[in-house]
Amino acid sequence: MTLAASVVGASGFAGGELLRLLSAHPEFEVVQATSREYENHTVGSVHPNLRELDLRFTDPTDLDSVDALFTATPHGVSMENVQSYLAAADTLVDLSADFRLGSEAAYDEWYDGHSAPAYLDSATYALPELGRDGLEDADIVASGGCNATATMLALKPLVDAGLLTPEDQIVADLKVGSSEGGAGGGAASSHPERSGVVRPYAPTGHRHEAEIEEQLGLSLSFTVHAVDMVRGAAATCHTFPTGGDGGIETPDLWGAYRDAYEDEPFVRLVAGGSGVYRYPEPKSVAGTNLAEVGFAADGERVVAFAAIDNVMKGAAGQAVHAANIAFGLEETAGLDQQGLHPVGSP
Amino acid sequence: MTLAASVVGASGFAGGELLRLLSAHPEFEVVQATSREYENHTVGSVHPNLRELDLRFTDPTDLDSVDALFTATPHGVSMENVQSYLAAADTLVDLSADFRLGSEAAYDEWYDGHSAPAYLDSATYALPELGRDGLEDADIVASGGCNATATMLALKPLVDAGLLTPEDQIVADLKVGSSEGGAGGGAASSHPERSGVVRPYAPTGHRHEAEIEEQLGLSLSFTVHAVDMVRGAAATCHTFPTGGDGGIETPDLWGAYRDAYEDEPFVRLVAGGSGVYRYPEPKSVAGTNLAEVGFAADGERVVAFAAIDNVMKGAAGQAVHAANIAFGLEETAGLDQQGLHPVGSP
Amino acid sequence: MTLAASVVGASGFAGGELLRLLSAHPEFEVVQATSREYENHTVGSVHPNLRELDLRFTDPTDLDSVDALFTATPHGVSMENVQSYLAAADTLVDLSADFRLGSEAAYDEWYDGHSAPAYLDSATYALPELGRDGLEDADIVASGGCNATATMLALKPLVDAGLLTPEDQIVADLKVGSSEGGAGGGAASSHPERSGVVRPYAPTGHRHEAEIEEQLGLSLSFTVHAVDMVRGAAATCHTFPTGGDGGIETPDLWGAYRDAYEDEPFVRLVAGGSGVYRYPEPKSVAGTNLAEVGFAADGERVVAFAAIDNVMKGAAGQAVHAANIAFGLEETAGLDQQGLHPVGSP
Amino acid sequence: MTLAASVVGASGFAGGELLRLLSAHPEFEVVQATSREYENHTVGSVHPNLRELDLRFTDPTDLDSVDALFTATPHGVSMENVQSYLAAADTLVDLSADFRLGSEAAYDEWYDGHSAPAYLDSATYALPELGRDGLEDADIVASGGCNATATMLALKPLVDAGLLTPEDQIVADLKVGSSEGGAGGGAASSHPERSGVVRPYAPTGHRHEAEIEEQLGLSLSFTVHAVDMVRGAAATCHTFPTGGDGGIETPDLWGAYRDAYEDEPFVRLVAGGSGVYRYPEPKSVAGTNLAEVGFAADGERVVAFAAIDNVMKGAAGQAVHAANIAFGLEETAGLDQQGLHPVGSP
Amino acid sequence: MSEADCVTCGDSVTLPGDVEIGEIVDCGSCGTELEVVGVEPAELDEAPDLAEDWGE
Amino acid sequence: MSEADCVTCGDSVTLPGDVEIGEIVDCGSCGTELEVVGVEPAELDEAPDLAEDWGE
Ligand SMILES: NC(=O)c1ccc[n+]([C@@H]2O[C@H](COP(=O)([O-])OP(=O)(O)OC[C@H]3O[C@@H](n4cnc5c(N)ncnc54)[C@H](OP(=O)(O)O)[C@@H]3O)[C@@H](O)[C@H]2O)c1
Ligand SMILES: NC(=O)c1ccc[n+]([C@@H]2O[C@H](COP(=O)([O-])OP(=O)(O)OC[C@H]3O[C@@H](n4cnc5c(N)ncnc54)[C@H](OP(=O)(O)O)[C@@H]3O)[C@@H](O)[C@H]2O)c1
Ligand SMILES: NC(=O)c1ccc[n+]([C@@H]2O[C@H](COP(=O)([O-])OP(=O)(O)OC[C@H]3O[C@@H](n4cnc5c(N)ncnc54)[C@H](OP(=O)(O)O)[C@@H]3O)[C@@H](O)[C@H]2O)c1
Ligand SMILES: NC(=O)c1ccc[n+]([C@@H]2O[C@H](COP(=O)([O-])OP(=O)(O)OC[C@H]3O[C@@H](n4cnc5c(N)ncnc54)[C@H](OP(=O)(O)O)[C@@H]3O)[C@@H](O)[C@H]2O)c1
Ligand SMILES: [Zn+2]
Ligand SMILES: [Zn+2]
Repeated sequence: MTLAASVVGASGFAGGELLRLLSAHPEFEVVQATSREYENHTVGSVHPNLRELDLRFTDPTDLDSVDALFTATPHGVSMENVQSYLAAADTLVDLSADFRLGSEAAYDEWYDGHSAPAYLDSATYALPELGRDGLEDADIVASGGCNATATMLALKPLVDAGLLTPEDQIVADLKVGSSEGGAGGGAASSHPERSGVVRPYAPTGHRHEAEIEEQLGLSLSFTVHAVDMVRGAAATCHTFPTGGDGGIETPDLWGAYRDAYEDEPFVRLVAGGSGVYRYPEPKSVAGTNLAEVGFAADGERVVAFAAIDNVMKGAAGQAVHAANIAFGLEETAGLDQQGLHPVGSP
Repeated sequence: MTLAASVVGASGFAGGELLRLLSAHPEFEVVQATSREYENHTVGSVHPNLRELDLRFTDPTDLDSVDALFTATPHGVSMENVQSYLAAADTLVDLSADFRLGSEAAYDEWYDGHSAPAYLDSATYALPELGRDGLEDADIVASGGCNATATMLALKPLVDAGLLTPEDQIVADLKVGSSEGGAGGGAASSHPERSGVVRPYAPTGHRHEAEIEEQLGLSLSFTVHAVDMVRGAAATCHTFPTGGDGGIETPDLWGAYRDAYEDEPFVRLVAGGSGVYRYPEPKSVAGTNLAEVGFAADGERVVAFAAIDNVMKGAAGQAVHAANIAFGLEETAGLDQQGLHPVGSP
Repeated sequence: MTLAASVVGASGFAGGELLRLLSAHPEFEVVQATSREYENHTVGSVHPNLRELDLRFTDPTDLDSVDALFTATPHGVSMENVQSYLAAADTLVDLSADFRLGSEAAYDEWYDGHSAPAYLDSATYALPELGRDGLEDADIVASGGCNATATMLALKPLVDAGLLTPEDQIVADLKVGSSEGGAGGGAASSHPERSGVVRPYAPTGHRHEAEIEEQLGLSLSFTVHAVDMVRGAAATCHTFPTGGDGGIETPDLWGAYRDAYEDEPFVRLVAGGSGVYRYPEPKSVAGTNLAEVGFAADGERVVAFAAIDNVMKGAAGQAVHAANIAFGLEETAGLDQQGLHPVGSP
Repeated sequence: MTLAASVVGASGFAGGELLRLLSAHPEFEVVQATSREYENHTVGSVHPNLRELDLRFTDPTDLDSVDALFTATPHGVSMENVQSYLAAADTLVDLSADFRLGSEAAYDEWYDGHSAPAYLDSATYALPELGRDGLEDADIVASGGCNATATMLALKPLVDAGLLTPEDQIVADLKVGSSEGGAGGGAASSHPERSGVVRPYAPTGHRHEAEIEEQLGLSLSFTVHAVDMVRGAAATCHTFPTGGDGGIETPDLWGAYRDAYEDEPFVRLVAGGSGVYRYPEPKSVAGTNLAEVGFAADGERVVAFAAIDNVMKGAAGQAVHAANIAFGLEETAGLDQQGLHPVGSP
Repeated sequence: MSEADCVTCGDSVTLPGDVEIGEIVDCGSCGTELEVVGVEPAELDEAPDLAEDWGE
Repeated sequence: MSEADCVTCGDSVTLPGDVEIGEIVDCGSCGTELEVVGVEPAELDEAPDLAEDWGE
């Protein structure tokens, strides 16, 4: 079986990664890759890693019929075009925030409302580690936000084990790479200004809080820092769980994290141990769909860590993973990229 | 007046920075710079920025009499040698942790005890922004820890203003550069392993908590991450202050931070504003003795930020600042280095 | 058919990359991975990208019989042990310089002689783009040096086309990443000293000149600079070819480079064009076995460029490529890793 | 004596550095800093290192009378406005290429002509190490190009000593930081695309060749590579000098370089020696007006190196140095910044 | 090849065939360095940690 | 304090007062590591270089 797939927003960072994954995927075949700016140019002229791909960008308003349409466009574009996207495809896999929240009210609160609220019910949130329900045969698959993904993967085992309750204090302190800003960028993302930074860019009130609240039932405080890497998001979640009976010890945590993830193909537990790499690190998973997840106990505090490649597990990889499930394919199909060692700042 | 000064541990990172500062200082003259490994070699063979300095390393056991002896040695060395150091100098300015805590008991709890506890009473903690009392004419000046310095500078205004109380929850999440590890380094600090990291290296229980508790009367949870820069320490302190009456607003915070620092020559407030640089950033202060300090209000949470150059404000600059006070000099003498823009990852 | 393979020096950078490639290779199965320092430790404790591999390091003096033995040890080790290595394996694939040169005399001139010169005749130089002769069924496969590889790939088309002659002036100016130094490293490779450098580390007389002279019949001047990346070697070869009849124009060069490489699966031509990526760049090929090769004409000068990942095409990937040929496998088996975009400094 | 100075193009990288230098200069006082985009904004909102400066950007068409007007504008602006600039100032110090070449013909050949050729005779080229003649009391001081500066400082001693002749083959291979592109930047200078590069961006025919030919009488081949740093330009000049009598040895080179530079306050010779830093490196001079210059002998080849901070010695520092001479001040006034060790990628 | 439980995470650690008392292995699951304190049956204890010094 | 000439660059090197035969100093000008091979009068020779291995 070969499934036809197109990518809208294919000249962007998440869109380019979708092309990388889909073009090497055993079950998908790329039909169209859209870009308004680079229409008619080869895909390789924008994404040098794809120079061998014999494919040119096309106009996003002229979509062929496909099995799966992946949209990696800025917030607002896919809600605006959802009708025509669904007309062209059996399944829409959207990487933006446009279908992540469950209700119009949530979009009113966290964003500037929603222009196609009728479609929200057809959408299924797509981080498979949180549950596969509804993904098979979904009309709209809403791929999760990168920072929310890292944070939720770090926290979910504590919730599942009943250690962390909705009342507990949680601070999520994130460190992210420059590719999160997309290919557009602005003055702040020029190399001279963005190099070497530890820069609080969303000190408070990050929109990813909304997703996390809906998915895990937790409310938390978010602070995001830009650091000097291109790919990667690392979440350090400082939690003060009250759900256990008494102090939480390391073996309890191992139990909770194993219970949550032992059958997950894309989660790797890293917590303590020896050598140079003792906790989750983005550079160990760069280019892969893996999430490294770990923890450290500190009296009443449990620090939960997760590290992902924001363009992969945080975007294109997660979307392909969800699409694999939606189409009943092997979950890991096309997602067996290995990490590198040594590796600099990927 | 010219004061004679020597540096023990001058081949290290903090020691090299002391040489940089003291050799250009209007009131100090460098007499000796010690290194066991590089004895007889020029200072410039280790510190390429000091090639013009006509000075060779000498043996640390053979110290001339000076006004001020600066020690930038690993933990344990200055407590072991304090007697001979004080014999050689009127004032000992120690950059290690050996005289930072007030009591032998504290060293038993946080370190492996203290070998010269009788001298602890002669030592004055030296981060001037916390108070100058006792610095003038101190026998031993105990320069603060770099991570503690950043954290305390971020939090002090909240304490002074009565907003933050000892019972309040505080999480300090730090991001630090590789020079914090000193010139020795190990496998984890080799370029291939250390490049591009966001690496939790002290996920819990960092010793700097002790200093902070003694100085500010706060207890807090510390997590330190290595990131890809050489110089710099950035503290993000997530606090939940209960000391105010009701919600804390941005103008209250401006008031508190101005009250605390308006006369401080080395503190720069950065909180919000426009442009690319809206919160404290280590790269803006690299090479200088400045601390950038700022904050953001988020409902019940106040996020307090500070960014310093760990080798300057976090070590050698702070020590020279304290020495200036101890000897009755202009506080800013020799500490007027400017930051750079643009600048990469200094 | 599954071929048994072991790696000596598996805790090093090239050895770790061999494990990455061989463990995912469709035809090889890893039997042993040796390390003296990490004996009994899991491979993942050293190479975090290989945590899923269920393999522990073993002692290099205790080798099982295998089809292929890969040695990624420092210069001198494989010549010392060649007899026992060949006793354990049908084919020895050596990544060091020990079997690259053709004669004992060459080792006397460029190195400190050779301790097993009798085996030099059994060795075949292994950069397949220079020729596959002798690789099939070779006893010893001598994988090329990383800097020589980049340089030769840049120059070979000019030689083949008769443009560049042995008398012509050639300057090869290289820029290389820190992984070239291996996992051992020294003071110069610590993160604080090695970050942000443009450092001439082999200003003259680099040993790779010997390989190039033997393989291409050219003599050239070499200068190698360390720059701030982990993986990557970029060769800029300034040549003044006299072999053509009159001025060399861009179309001539396209002709020459296409002739040389059009059937090569691992060479990508990049020369001019549009967009951000117009000439060979190491970051576009990081993690892959690809070499980007290109050129620019400048009057009497032709600048020839090549960029590779030194750990892949410059070491482990080249070795596996050669082993694929030696064992009559598909040339690209196990070597289909894709590059990334965007990507920082891999 | 206090001299009034203004900076046109003060929101740019070179202009910001001029502000940094002039505001701390003992003899100059900054009157105006122009920016069209940031008119009325504080200087610190663009240059975070200058937050303490009480100065706002003004409109460049409204210039007060000053002693010195520094222009750090893109190519073309100062030739267009030279008349009004000279009306406002006794001395115009231009950092662009607009007055560097001696004749209109040269601008026709290398640029798109010149719109105010009558003023070319009033201009003096301003790299003081090449000669101070004409600088005192110059009307227009034409500060040199950054890449030309590095290259010429490397080569000049060989020319002076008669070793290098106009007929000799010279290849200059440069590695430069992202600040050379100015604050404007484009897609290629975004952090994700520009990080970790070794990118040939001017493979041939760089305009700085023109300057070098005029100043040193040499013709050479230029290739410029972008590497991952913000500040810095490193020139590696591969030369084949025929002017000596027989082989050139290291002591000859020491003689030549000492003769050329022993009285120069801003040149530091680094050639061989021991330790980590053996040849010129940009990171050792970042933030300073120093040039590190060195060499290595290799048979018939002499490799000449120079490393500078492009924003300082390559732009603002060189301009202030020349202005000091033009106004009869101490040459080093305002230019005593020290380098840092350790330092990352400044 | 014998097995023993990791003292940190409880997972079972398969020991290399020829491992001797006093040798160090790491847990394949949590990475803790473990000292072999018994063979037949195999027994493991936490190895003395070489704490990294970050020197601030 | 005695002086001797550097064998690489010819500059004069001022030796520390108590320097002994066999000790290593570097030339303050070119940085070459020099072995003290004589005192009164001071004499210097090139020190055996610890060549850096870059391992490719
Ligand atoms: N980057 C990440 O780490 C990440 C992670 C998770 C989720 N996401 C989400 O993925 C989406 C894309 O992010 P990105 O970082 O890849 O952004 P990006 O690099 O800026 O790419 C955006 C793409 O959308 C296209 N586009 C823009 N407006 C369009 C329109 N009106 N109609 C059709 N195409 C349009 C652009 O190409 P043309 O203008 O040429 O058409 C471009 O290809 C965003 O919603 C983002 O939130 C990104
Ligand atoms: N790096 C920072 O950011 C920072 C910040 C705040 C405080 N500090 C403190 O400053 C001190 C130095 O730190 P660093 O980073 O500069 O370390 P470093 O680079 O490792 O330098 C240590 C220095 O001490 C010398 N030394 C070591 N053992 C000695 C002994 N027994 N007697 C005499 N000298 C000895 C070493 O030289 P020889 O072995 O050649 O004699 C070297 O010069 C530490 O206590 C550290 O906690 C550092
Ligand atoms: N790095 C590159 O880019 C590159 C490129 C092309 C070729 N190469 C060549 O590949 C080889 C390895 O380079 P590398 O960078 O991977 O070096 P590395 O990281 O230093 O690794 C060397 C490996 O050899 C082992 N080893 C050392 N001495 C040994 C001995 N006497 N017997 C058995 N094993 C020994 C070491 O482990 P234990 O000490 O634990 O046994 C280690 O696993 C070198 O010959 C190098 O020239 C490297
Ligand atoms: N960067 C270097 O390393 C370097 C080295 C040597 C020489 N230079 C030379 O220095 C000059 C400036 O380079 P840069 O890198 O600093 O560039 P930049 O960062 O782009 O700055 C250019 C400045 O010029 C102003 N400007 C542009 N057009 C103008 C106009 N028509 N009238 C008045 N002001 C105008 C801009 O501000 P507004 O648009 O807001 O007015 C801005 O402040 C160039 O000629 C460059 O070749 C630069
Ligand atoms: Zn375990
Ligand atoms: Zn010398």
